[in-house]
Amino acid sequence: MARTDFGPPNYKTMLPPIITRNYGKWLYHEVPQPGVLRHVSETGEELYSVRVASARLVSSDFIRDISDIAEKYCGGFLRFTTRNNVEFLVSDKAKLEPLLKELDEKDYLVGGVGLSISNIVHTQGWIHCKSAVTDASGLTKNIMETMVDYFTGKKSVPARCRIAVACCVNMCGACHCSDIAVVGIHRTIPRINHELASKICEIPNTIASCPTGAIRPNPKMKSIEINHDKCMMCGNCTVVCPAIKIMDPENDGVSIWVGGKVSNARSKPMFSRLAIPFIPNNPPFWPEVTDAVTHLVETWASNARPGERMGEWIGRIGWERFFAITDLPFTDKHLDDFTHANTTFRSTTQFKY
Amino acid sequence: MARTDFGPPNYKTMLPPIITRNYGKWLYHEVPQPGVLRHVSETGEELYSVRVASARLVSSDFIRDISDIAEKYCGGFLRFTTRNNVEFLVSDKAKLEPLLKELDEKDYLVGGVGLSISNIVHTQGWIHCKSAVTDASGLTKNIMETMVDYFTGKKSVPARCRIAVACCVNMCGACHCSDIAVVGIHRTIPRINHELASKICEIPNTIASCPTGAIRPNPKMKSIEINHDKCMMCGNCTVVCPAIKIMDPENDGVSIWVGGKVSNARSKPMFSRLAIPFIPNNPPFWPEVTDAVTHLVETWASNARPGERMGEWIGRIGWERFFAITDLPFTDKHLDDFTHANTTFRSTTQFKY
Amino acid sequence: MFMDVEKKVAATPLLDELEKGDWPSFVTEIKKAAKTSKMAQGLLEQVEASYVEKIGHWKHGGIVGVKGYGGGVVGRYSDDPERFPDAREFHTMRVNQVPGFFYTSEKLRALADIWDKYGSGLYNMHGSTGDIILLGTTTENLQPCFDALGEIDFDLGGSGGALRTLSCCCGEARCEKSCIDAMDMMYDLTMHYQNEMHRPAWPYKFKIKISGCPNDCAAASARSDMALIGTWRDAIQVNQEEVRKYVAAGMSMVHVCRKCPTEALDWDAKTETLSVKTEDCVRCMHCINVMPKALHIGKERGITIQIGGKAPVVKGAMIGWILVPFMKAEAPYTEIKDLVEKITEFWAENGKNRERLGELVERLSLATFLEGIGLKPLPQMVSAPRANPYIFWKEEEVVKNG
Amino acid sequence: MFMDVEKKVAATPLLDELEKGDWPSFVTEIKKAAKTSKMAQGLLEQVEASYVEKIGHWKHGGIVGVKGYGGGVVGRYSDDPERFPDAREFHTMRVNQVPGFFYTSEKLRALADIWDKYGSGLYNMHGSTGDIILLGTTTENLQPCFDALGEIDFDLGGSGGALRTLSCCCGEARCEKSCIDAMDMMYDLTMHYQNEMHRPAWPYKFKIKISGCPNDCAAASARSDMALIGTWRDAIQVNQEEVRKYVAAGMSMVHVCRKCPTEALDWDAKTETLSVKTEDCVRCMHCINVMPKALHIGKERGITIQIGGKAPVVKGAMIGWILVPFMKAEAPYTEIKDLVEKITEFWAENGKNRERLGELVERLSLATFLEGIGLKPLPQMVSAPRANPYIFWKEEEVVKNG
Ligand code: SRM
Ligand code: SRM
Ligand code: SRM
Ligand code: SRM
Ligand code: SF4
Ligand code: SF4
Ligand code: SF4
Ligand code: SF4
Ligand code: SF4
Ligand code: SF4
Ligand code: SF4
Ligand code: SF4
Repeated sequence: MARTDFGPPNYKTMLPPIITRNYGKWLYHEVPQPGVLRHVSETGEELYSVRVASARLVSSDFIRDISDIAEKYCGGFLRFTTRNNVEFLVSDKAKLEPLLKELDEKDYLVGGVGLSISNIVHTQGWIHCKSAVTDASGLTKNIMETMVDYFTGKKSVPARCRIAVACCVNMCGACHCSDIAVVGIHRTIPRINHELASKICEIPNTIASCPTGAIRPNPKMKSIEINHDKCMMCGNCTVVCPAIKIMDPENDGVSIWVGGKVSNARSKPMFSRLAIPFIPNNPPFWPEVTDAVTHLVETWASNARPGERMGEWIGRIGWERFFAITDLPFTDKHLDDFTHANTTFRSTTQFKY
Repeated sequence: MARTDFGPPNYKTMLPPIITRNYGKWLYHEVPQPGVLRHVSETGEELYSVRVASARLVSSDFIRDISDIAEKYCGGFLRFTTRNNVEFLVSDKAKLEPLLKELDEKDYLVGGVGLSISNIVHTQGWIHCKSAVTDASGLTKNIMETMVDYFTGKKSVPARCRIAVACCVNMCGACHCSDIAVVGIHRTIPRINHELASKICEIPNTIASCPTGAIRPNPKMKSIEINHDKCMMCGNCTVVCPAIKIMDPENDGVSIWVGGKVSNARSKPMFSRLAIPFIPNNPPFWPEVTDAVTHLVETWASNARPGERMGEWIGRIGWERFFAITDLPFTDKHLDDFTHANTTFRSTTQFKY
Repeated sequence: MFMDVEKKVAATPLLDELEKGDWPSFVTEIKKAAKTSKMAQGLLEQVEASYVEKIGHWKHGGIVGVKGYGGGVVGRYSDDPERFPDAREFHTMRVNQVPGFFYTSEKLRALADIWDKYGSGLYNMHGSTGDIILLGTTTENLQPCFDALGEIDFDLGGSGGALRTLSCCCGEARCEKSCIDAMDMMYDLTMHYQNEMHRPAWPYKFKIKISGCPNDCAAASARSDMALIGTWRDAIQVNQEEVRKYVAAGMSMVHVCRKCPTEALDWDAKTETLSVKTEDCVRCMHCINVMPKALHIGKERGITIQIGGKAPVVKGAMIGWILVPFMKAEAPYTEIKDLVEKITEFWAENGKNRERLGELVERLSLATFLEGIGLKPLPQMVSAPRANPYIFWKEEEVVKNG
Repeated sequence: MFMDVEKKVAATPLLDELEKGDWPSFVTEIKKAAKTSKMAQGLLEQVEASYVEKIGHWKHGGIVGVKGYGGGVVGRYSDDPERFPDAREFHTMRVNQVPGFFYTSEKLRALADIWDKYGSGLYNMHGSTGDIILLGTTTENLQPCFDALGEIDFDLGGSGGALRTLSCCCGEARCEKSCIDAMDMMYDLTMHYQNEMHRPAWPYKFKIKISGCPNDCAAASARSDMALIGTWRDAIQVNQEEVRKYVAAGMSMVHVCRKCPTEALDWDAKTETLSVKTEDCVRCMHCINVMPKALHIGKERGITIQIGGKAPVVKGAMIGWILVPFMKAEAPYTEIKDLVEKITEFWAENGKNRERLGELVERLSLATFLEGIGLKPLPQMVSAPRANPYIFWKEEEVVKNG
């Protein structure tokens, strides 16, 4: 029987010698040019990391191509980042320029370091997920296309801006703490195939799966029914009962959320909050989405103070000002009605007109 | 049949002429000396208000005595404040000193103005409420006895400090937004007189009255029973069913809450939060309570910045530091477990050791 | 008669301790009343017992009241009438206070004479809601006492599932910061809603409180289902001369400006001028509070309306949140009254028994409530938009599908 | 064979649009794979259909997997196999990535060779949890593919009600800010918990992520039931010389200091020295971030442990909160493992089906949870104590009474 439980390759065998030598000894770093990091060790050695964009969804050809490059300039050593970029690890400074040259020739985009807009953390979408309300890869490609200059450093931003895309409210990308999050949502309640349900639906489980108690039995049809007023279109029931379908091309689409962050730098981590409740799916370009994201980035970039992330900027000026400056409509959808809703109500006379 | 629905006396007939003349024309005020306010009008006229302490629970003798004084120095005009102090309204500056002299002779306490600790907003207690877990008047008398110098201005404070006392969690004094709140609480679940309950308890109503669903029917006894683990000792059920008693002299007592405020000045209004979960009832002096309040006031007064109220001070230094400086034990009781509990959890790595 | 009463006074060693000290003593007050009032005596004895036994001795009253009213009186009976015969019945009458708590000595004396005749001679000046609490009388004395009070123009306040007695700060009568005529507003609304106050017809209590400015000296936002708070819409009035005087007198403008919650304040040390960015000012009052001679509220005045404030029972305390950012507020306050009616109607229709307005809105959602009373959502109503993706969509908002 | 495949490629006009532009194109990647992989082709065709119809075409897979494992594979089937025969089966294998995402070209090539043989030749580098996602293979290829992967030391990660694949930032390997050996910690824990990862036995998924410092480059606190974040306990190391250089270079110390969340930073312009009040520093990283050459993390290092982080489903998203303010963290990380065991045992015992740790704690109360795992309450665990008066008291805490 095959080998099991042996775990991943030992990272120690995957590190370039310069890192092995300076492991835990790094003193500081600089960003000599966009997309390039220079880490200096207490031993005096220096490591250059060159970050390039990736589609995340890649082919064996891509894997082999970056391997070729790594072998040519980095002794075969490279890494990926937590935002799915590739980093070439250059220990021989002499090889830095040639590497950058080849990357440029091969149309790799170098950037995403420091004050820039890096790659989008995204999810499966229509590529592979049964729950996908939209396509994460397509949205990511289109949005980053408009952000290329912010990635490469041609255009600058006041602080990091982390963009995430999730194809449903499960938020596999963990959008819930991103500066800008694009999330696929449903707007219609699930439809039940009573015929099928009467055969296969485990009614008690299905009823239990609903967080809002919107599902009740329909004895006549030996099936269930959903109370529209209570259904928050979370799709949870569809995971439990195959006779329930929620996909609805005409009404499904995406929502846009802003102001979240994960880091503890300066301010505490924050949740992303609703900016735009709904934009229809409009493949292949999703122009309304890319326009909205561009608008948000530009408004933030031109109004925030240096070092102020989206949520910190909004925190300083206030949400009422945010909606005014961005000229986004504030609707009933923006009013929280979930568990901790009343902690979001404005319990003070302090506000801006 | 008697006159009805005629409402309170018209305030216009209750105002001293100087106020009628300068109504809505006041320009600014000063505090020439502790307990005295000097309001200056755009007409140039000035009104002196002299604030004196009151027990709030007063007799006809008291009413007549302050009336005598008002007639002697204020043309018979006086008012009460929203914190139950009395204010003598002096329009003739010449009468200010003599008034203060007489008040002093009659042992009235002049103060409570500006940066001071004013009267305690309190409730009925054993004097008149069926729900009283402690005595509000007694606690108020004892606490203010230790605060007299802060009231009269002999000792100064960095900012206003609003103290409130409520004899049960109904919090009639609206303690929930006070710098320091003393609140009567139960620590044992209600006891049921099954005998009586079987006769008079409207079981469905009683069950419905419990916010935590801790009450279930006890068919055998035609009565109800209470699930200890679910009961939060709110006493709500005792209002609905007379067969349920929650009073428990040995275990009832008071809790102390800090850091609330109502005003929108500088910071937003804040809730008072738990500092000391329990102190036994110890009449007539409640020494443990007065010591605790004194300790809180002194610690705040000696650590806060000028203009910083209790909650603003704690907000700046952090609750972990507050418990360290005050040397108060932090217990499981301090951890929120009510509806919005998880909004109080520390979702950041930022904290002080 | 006097002597006769004296004799009967039982010993109250514990309470006697509380006659000592500088702070005015409620015990002394009760004793003063007890000199001529059996009921006050009875109270003294029962409270002494409570101090000894650490337990109250009141039980809930049956419904008592006066003709034509459904409230205004809180019934109280001793739980041990044999032991405390004089406290057997001890009802309180909630008498609607004068707006702003202003009185003439004459009025107060007249009140005292009536209360000595029909009651214990004990008062709360005032109750937490604002009423004059006449503390302790018998069922039979309620009506004659009420009739006598009527003679001197004192009516009852609210209790039960009714509009409760309003209260307000002294407002324009004695405060330079008042943006509204708080006392007149309270008086006008009180007169307008006499029926709602005296005949409980709502799911639970409904409280309205009025403060002249965001300092909220009536603690309205924490204690009322509907708080009317004075505010303004234009610029703070600045007298630079007076500002300089404060600085000259040693006030640190750095500290003053640092406390502005929105960095709207800036002090230019060179030109010695204080600038206030009006569009950033959230009218917190701080700068006006510390420099009353130099800074003054704006000229275009009105109110901010907060709803939902309440104590903890039973879903947790709430601080009122903004329903209307700004509304003009001049007599006869028609716009305010229309809103009160819309809100109370919605609440009366949808509220469960003993459900306060704030709890109702929390249960049904703010969006539903706004739709119900016909107001549109504004970012000023919330501190932040939703963070969860569970948006409700109505059928009419989407394309119909099979 | 190659030609043969080519011919079959159906037209994909919509997707073709996404080959244009500067940003790397996933479509181009799929097409590259499609040159030699029927499955990749099938995917291309099905996704084109999704673009046209605005709807996905996958249905939930039955349980598929490899011998001896309960997870690591996500089963996927086309919902229209007739139309998309080559996408009929399209399971993904979650392959445990190398800690820190470091690879040699050799390793990657070996991986590619195997995946070209057994799968679509498509990958996610990497999945959101951290795995290498091998995107698309058939049920029959799962086992041989797994066996082949074993030959080059690649094991599967987690899925289902199990410990999920860990992930971490590059830590000490490539970062001066790392307070811990994040990669070693991930590797050690991963090896230690192989069984928990490969054989789902818990109510739901359990995620552990590790970041070397509070910048949290692994986004651990937002995405893991248990986040291990490097921190320190002593003073920030300051090199005043380097600070002056930053100032000389034009950095505004006023702005730097203003952004310190606790006013722990102070710049004395006269003496040109930066002071850090250690007792007030909450280690937010800000000052270190902006002056990496001058400021350095403290020397007494360890971790802060946050629990409860998760996405919205279904009780709402949570950001992990502090369970352990500070814990030393040296190999073999025994203290951490003990805690993981205590927590997962408590959760396995008390958690409902599909209830994440954070939701469990919310349901049972933090106090109950702490008692269950034997930790005592600390003010560092909360941002503020309770504001409601509904304190629970245990029978043993009070005097027994009738
Ligand atoms: C390479 C990477 C870690 C890894 O193991 O892969 C990384 C590496 C570094 N991060 Fe990061 N961060 C990386 C993801 C993150 C994430 C996670 C994410 O984006 O999903 C965060 C949290 C994001 C958030 O807060 O929402 C993150 C928040 C930070 C911060 C705090 C940013 C802030 O101001 O809030 C710093 C400090 C700074 O920027 O000065 C930081 C600083 C750094 C430094 C400068 C640390 C150092 O001294 O080396 C590293 C240089 C990279 C750079 O400048 O972009 N890193 N960093 C990740 C690169 C992702 C990418 O390709 O863009
Ligand atoms: C007389 C009274 C109103 C009334 O109609 O009765 C009143 C009157 C004034 N208040 Fe007040 N406040 C009065 C209760 C309140 C309350 C309500 C309460 O305490 O229950 C509050 C809200 C308390 C809270 O925030 O928890 C209150 C919060 C303020 C504030 C904001 C304080 C702060 O810094 O947060 C100011 C501004 C200031 O102090 O400079 C203020 C300022 C004032 C000024 C200075 C306004 C003025 O220009 O005249 C008045 C002078 C009185 C003084 O200095 O004490 N008044 N003031 C109340 C006196 C109560 C007492 O006997 O002590
Ligand atoms: C007399 C007074 C306390 C005082 O000593 O001043 C009082 C006394 C009682 N309150 Fe109150 N409340 C009084 C002001 C308040 C306030 C403050 C306010 O109105 O500004 C509050 C907090 C604000 C609020 O309404 O939320 C208050 C919140 C409560 C509550 C909790 C309501 C809630 O929704 O949280 C109850 C419980 C209930 O209604 O069953 C309550 C119930 C009661 C009862 C009726 C309890 C009972 O059933 O016996 C008390 C009658 C005592 C008695 O025998 O007179 N009382 N009560 C106050 C009324 C005097 C007046 O009319 O001026
Ligand atoms: C592949 C991946 C997205 C990606 O493109 O990278 C993914 C894909 C799925 N996630 Fe996820 N999740 C992935 C990382 C995450 C993350 C991020 C993380 O782990 O750091 C989250 C947010 C953090 C968290 O766990 O809360 C995440 C939160 C969810 C949830 C919501 C869980 C919750 O408690 O809120 C679900 C719903 C569920 O579990 O039923 C979910 C369910 C799913 C399912 C299994 C839905 C389903 O039943 O089909 C998706 C399978 C898609 C497929 O066919 O492969 N996935 N999922 C990620 C795993 C790759 C990997 O192993 O590296
Ligand atoms: S976000 Fe939703 S649709 Fe997208 S991969 Fe995760 S579960 Fe699937
Ligand atoms: S979609 Fe969600 S809310 Fe609606 S019925 Fe299904 S589980 Fe319930
Ligand atoms: S706080 Fe409680 S006990 Fe005190 S008066 Fe109000 S209801 Fe009665
Ligand atoms: S005291 Fe409160 S929680 Fe306990 S049973 Fe009665 S109503 Fe329920
Ligand atoms: S609330 Fe404002 S207007 Fe009313 S008394 Fe207080 S400061 Fe003056
Ligand atoms: S009123 Fe408050 S917000 Fe407005 S300028 Fe003054 S301090 Fe700033
Ligand atoms: S989390 Fe900290 S240690 Fe890890 S990479 Fe980011 S900055 Fe460096
Ligand atoms: S690390 Fe953050 S909290 Fe500590 S001194 Fe620097 S800026 Fe201040």
